[in-house]
Amino acid sequence: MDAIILQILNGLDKGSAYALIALGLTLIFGTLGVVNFAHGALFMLGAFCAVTLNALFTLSHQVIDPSRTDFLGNPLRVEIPYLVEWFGEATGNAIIDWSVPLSILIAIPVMAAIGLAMERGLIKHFYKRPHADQILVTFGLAIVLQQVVKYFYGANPIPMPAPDAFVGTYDFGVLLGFDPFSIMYPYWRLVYFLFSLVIIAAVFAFLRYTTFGMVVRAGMADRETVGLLGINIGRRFTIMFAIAAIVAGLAGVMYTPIVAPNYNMGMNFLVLSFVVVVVGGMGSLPGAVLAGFMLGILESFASMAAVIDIVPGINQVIIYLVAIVVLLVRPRGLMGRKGVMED
Amino acid sequence: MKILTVEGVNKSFGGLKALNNVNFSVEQGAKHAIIGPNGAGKSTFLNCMIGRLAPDTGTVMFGDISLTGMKPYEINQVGVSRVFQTPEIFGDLTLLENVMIPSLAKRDGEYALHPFKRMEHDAEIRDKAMHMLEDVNLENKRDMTASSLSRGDKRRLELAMCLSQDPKLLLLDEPTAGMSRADTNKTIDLLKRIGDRGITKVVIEHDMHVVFSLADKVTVLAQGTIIAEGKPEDIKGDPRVQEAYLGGAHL
Amino acid sequence: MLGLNKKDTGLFLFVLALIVFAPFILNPFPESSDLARFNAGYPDLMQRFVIFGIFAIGFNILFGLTGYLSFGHAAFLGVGSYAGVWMMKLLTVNIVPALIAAIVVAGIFSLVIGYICLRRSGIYFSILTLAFAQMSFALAYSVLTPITAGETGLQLSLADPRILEAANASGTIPAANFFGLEMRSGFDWAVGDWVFTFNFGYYLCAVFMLIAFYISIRIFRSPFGMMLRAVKSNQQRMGYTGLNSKPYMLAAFVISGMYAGLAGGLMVAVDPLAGADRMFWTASGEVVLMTILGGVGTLLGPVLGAGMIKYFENIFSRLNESDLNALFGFLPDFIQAPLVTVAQMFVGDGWLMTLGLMFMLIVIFLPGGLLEGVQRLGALVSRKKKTNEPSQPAAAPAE
Amino acid sequence: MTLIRKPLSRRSVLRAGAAGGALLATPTIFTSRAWAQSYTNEPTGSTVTLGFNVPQSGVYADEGADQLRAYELAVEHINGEGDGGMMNTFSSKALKGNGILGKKVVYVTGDTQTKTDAARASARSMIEKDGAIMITGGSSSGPAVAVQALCQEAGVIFMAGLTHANDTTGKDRRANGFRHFFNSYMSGAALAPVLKNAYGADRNAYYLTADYNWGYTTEQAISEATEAIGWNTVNKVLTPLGAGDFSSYIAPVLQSGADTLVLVHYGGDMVNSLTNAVQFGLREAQANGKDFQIVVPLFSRLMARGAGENIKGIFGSTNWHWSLQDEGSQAFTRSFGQKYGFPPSQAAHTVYCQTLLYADACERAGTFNPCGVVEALEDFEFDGLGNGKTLYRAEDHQCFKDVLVVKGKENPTSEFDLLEIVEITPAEQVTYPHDHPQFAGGALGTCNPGA
Repeated sequence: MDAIILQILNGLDKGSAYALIALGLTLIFGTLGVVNFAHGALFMLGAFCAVTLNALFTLSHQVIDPSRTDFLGNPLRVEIPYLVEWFGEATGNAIIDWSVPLSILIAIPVMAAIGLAMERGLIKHFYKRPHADQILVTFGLAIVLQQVVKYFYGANPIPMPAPDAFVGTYDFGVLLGFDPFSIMYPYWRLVYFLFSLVIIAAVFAFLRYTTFGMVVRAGMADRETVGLLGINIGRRFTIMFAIAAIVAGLAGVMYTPIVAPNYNMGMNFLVLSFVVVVVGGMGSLPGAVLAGFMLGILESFASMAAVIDIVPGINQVIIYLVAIVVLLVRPRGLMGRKGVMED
Repeated sequence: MKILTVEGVNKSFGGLKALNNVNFSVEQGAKHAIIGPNGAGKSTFLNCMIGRLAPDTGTVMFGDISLTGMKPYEINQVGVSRVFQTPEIFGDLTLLENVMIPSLAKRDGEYALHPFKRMEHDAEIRDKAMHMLEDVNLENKRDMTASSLSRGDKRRLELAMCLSQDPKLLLLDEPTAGMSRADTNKTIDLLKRIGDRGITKVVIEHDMHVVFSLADKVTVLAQGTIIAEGKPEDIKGDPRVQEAYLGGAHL
Repeated sequence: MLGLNKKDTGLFLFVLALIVFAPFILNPFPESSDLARFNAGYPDLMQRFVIFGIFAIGFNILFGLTGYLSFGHAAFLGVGSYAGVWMMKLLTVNIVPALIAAIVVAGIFSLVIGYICLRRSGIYFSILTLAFAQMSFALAYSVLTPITAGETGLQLSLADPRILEAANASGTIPAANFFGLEMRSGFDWAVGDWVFTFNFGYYLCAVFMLIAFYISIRIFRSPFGMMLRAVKSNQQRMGYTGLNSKPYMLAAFVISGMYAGLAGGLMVAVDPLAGADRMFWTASGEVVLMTILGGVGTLLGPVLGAGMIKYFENIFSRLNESDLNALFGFLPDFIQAPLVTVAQMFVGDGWLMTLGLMFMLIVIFLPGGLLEGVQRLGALVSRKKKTNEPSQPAAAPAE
Repeated sequence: MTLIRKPLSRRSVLRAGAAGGALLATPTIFTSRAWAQSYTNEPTGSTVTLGFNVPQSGVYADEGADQLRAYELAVEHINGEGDGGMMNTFSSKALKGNGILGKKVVYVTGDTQTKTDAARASARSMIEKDGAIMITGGSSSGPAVAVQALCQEAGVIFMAGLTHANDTTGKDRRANGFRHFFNSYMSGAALAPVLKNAYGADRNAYYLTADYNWGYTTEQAISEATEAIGWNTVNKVLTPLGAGDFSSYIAPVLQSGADTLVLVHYGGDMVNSLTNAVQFGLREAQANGKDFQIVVPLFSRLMARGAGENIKGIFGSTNWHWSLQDEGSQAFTRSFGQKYGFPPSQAAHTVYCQTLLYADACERAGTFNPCGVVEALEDFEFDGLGNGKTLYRAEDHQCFKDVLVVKGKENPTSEFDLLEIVEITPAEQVTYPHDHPQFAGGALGTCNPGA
């Protein structure tokens, strides 16, 4: 029982990331009709917003410490961050410590700008082109973005610790009446889960309760009709693209303490999140979220030792297996509409 | 002899009853029109006949074959062809190819996998296709891609595609919708000409001019129910029809 | 000729000439010049050109004609490779059984997967094929290690039974051959400062590519090919025309799967190792890119696309800083240094950047792929020649 | 025209022709084996070409980059430039600083992408196009085994880079291939006694193993070694490569009754699984009345950097570390550090050694002929390359040398100073018979000079 609760927790967490990425993908697909293979790259760029801010915070100048030596036997140069120098040890280190959450503040404008630039500069010209062309051009863009990041940050994962306040684990086992240490769950992962719920809720509320959202939803249902009403749907769609970029970026920022970011992290998520979107049903936002969490939890269950013992390799293929079964049983995914992307 | 018999067909979408216990039959060789106001269920009715939609209840018999539950290609193979409201053609293919495909389907059945057969050697199909294009006056455009045609030409092409199969029953869904008067008249002439080949036709139409030029029998559908049936002249005068649909204005 | 019309015969002869003279065409630069590093006329890369040409031609029969975008075609190539290596391990290093097994096994595999995936269309079909391929990859990499040798790749070893061969007492694994002719045999021909390599493995693969290309022309021109194009154009209409598109689709899927299997078999024939990596989704993506890059639905396009991607992958990725310095050596230092720094982003480990940019540029400016570029150039030239001829939008026949 | 069997080569042929002036005399010449070469890519000009085949893209790109740095350094030293590095401390003095056998060393590079196919393609093009006489490098066992087999077929020498799986010199060993790096068995043999000292003989170990060849052999090696000192294996779970988030594998560990977690992961997976393990509080947890412990069999400093704080206090093994105090290591670290500004990694060290060893073997053999080189390297004993007295064993072409057991440093002085050496396990302790079950099923075959 405790093992199952634990894997549900794990699945919710994994599902959060899937859901956030799939949500953005679906927004872009639903509003713009564009298959965006660069969406994983947006997730990765978000993560590197955090890396960059952390690097800025830890900009240092070198002080020579004659009492110690470096690997060549020269006096050791010690790096002192400017922040520490300016604000004192305590405040300076606290700012550095909180660099991941603080990155949200810069990630929003940066990702919005990237999203706008992408849509206006590139995607806009591909609305009427075949999906294959969209896939190719965004895939090309994803590669380029990756390579640029790799050029500046290298290929190795870069550790991004969570703020000290969130380091450590919460013992659900005790809370639920199991043995101590049976259901340990890291605080930051709980934060990530809650954070993703907030973002998902915000996106839905935005679409539901604002005029803007209503027009966009109408546009998702039938783009031409709304265009006939004389509403400048194109500009609203541009903004939607930026919002999708922000959602992906924030998902990336907050993910950094969970898995150290590297330039390739977007590609790893890309294929999976497409599977998520399709399983949820192309163009269905609730479908994307539902499928994200569902696949996350199933993936977690499939990685339990007891399950692997019964079906070896199931942990490697579970997502694809589920995708196949869902698509064969429900032709348009869990909540897909008819006629979307079928030709 | 009845070529098409529809009995007790019902079809609902969600709560909306689109067809309500429709009974309907077409005589061999007849030119039968179905008319009705917008939303009367005409297209739904047609779709139920050709397997695009499955009726909730009821049967559709073609001769003594039940069409219910058959796949569209099976229905076509027994001899039912259809012209759509918006022309359904192979836009990327040439006109000649557009007409050859139905001929091949007629001759070789629902599929024939001959990866190495050479098309230009199939004189029979080719000649027939050319002939059909001539019939609809499109022979000069045979090497153009179909999507580049005007709407009227597309419709004629589609007609040629259907005719090349020598169907026993031809269903036409508003064959002149959106056409200019001149084009409409040309199409009427064309359709009259096929009438001479003994093909049974069912036409769904909006334009009374077309209906009265083409049909020898008219069925009126309103709100999913048949409200009148008879010769065109009788229908013209039927008050129920006038009330439900015509409102006297068009006549 | 061979049942092709005049235009197709011309195309076929053009490809034949390309293949026969590839050793010259690919080695345009003298050996001692700095540009020699852009020469591509060595056996490995020449073999890759034609093998991936076969793969792309086959993929194009499915994607180009029917518009069904399979995102898992690399699985068939991988399965073909495994089948090929197993034949070489169990029977003989003569490549004939290996190739037959590769084609047959890939055919069966694609029949099963195609039967399931073709129940859906559009992106749902793509995701289904992707899912199957990724499952194949993941399992081949891990759980199926006893059959596939997993990460290392399946290769020949001294202890293999090779039951059709005489016992091998020497300490060397026999080389893959075609009735005694070793795949790696060949000769060099030096002309002045040029060296041209003629390799048996390459020419054998090239013969297969010619056959594959010929079959593809015949398919394109057959009623079967027309039906496949009809599927792409309007699948609904097909149904109402009395045609069952499923057998056509499945046949196209299996044919292209067999092409992939042949490519996989040839890969192990010239280099007897089958790695799971060649089934990874990026490998499937690669053949999609090759086809689109060259020109979807055209006969020649996929071959060009395959050549271009393989060229970049193999030549650009191997340029390093010292190569760049040598290339730009004629420039003054103050230009050379920054130029080398910038160029480094695009070569060596940055070759992916070049590839990514190239995709974007071609998709943006040449939606019909490289072949459209060639045609536009051709049109430009001919327009200059006869300016009085009225220009009209040409109906795009499948080339 | 008759086809003449000729293996893969060209440039060297041309150089030979040019040297003889024959090419200029007649317009066309068919070259053949009889005329040109007695072995693949025999260098006939004034230079000899080596092929450095390292991952430049993908997750091991940074290790590949570090290897390339070391190669450049080695080439410099062999050609007599720079400070000579470990050439000065190397016990064999055959190298004279004038290249190899008087020929200047030049090199070509390629990208393995850490994929077997790409690695082989890259190696083939180096051999066929560039006339490389030796291929070296790599940061993963799959490509290493694949390229080793290729070199065997083509008739050139393969000096493996970073490859740790037993198979490279076990079931997939080849006569033309040599490995300086240590292997899974050695990790187990070196780690077990240290673990026993630190954590006691009564431990229940839980294995998370990368689901591919290296993972299997390493898991087997470690579990056999630890079971021999009395540990109990609770469970072994295979994890997919590149899983990213390992939480669903890590989380159940505490419920399993295990008190020690062995992470048989390398590279990015190691960073992620270790980070996850620390996040899930395994370091602070108690199990079976003991402090929970984590072990990482194969450490790499470059990877340790990715894991950051999480690596502190964790045991693992490594082939070499720059903080070693012997003359060779210090000379290498100095020479590398002065050139690049940071200390070398173990990947850099092993490929530097391999290059020197190859060059030295050619000098001693007096030829580049692979069979001569093989003979010179087999049962070659040397010292001064940072791992103490070392033997290149003839039976499997594996180096036997000291293995380092290291621990994540508690108070690092710099971003490079992440590991501290706990013990230098002497070579004898990690030596095994060449037909040890973990290495069974392979045969070297005979050396292949190609041509």
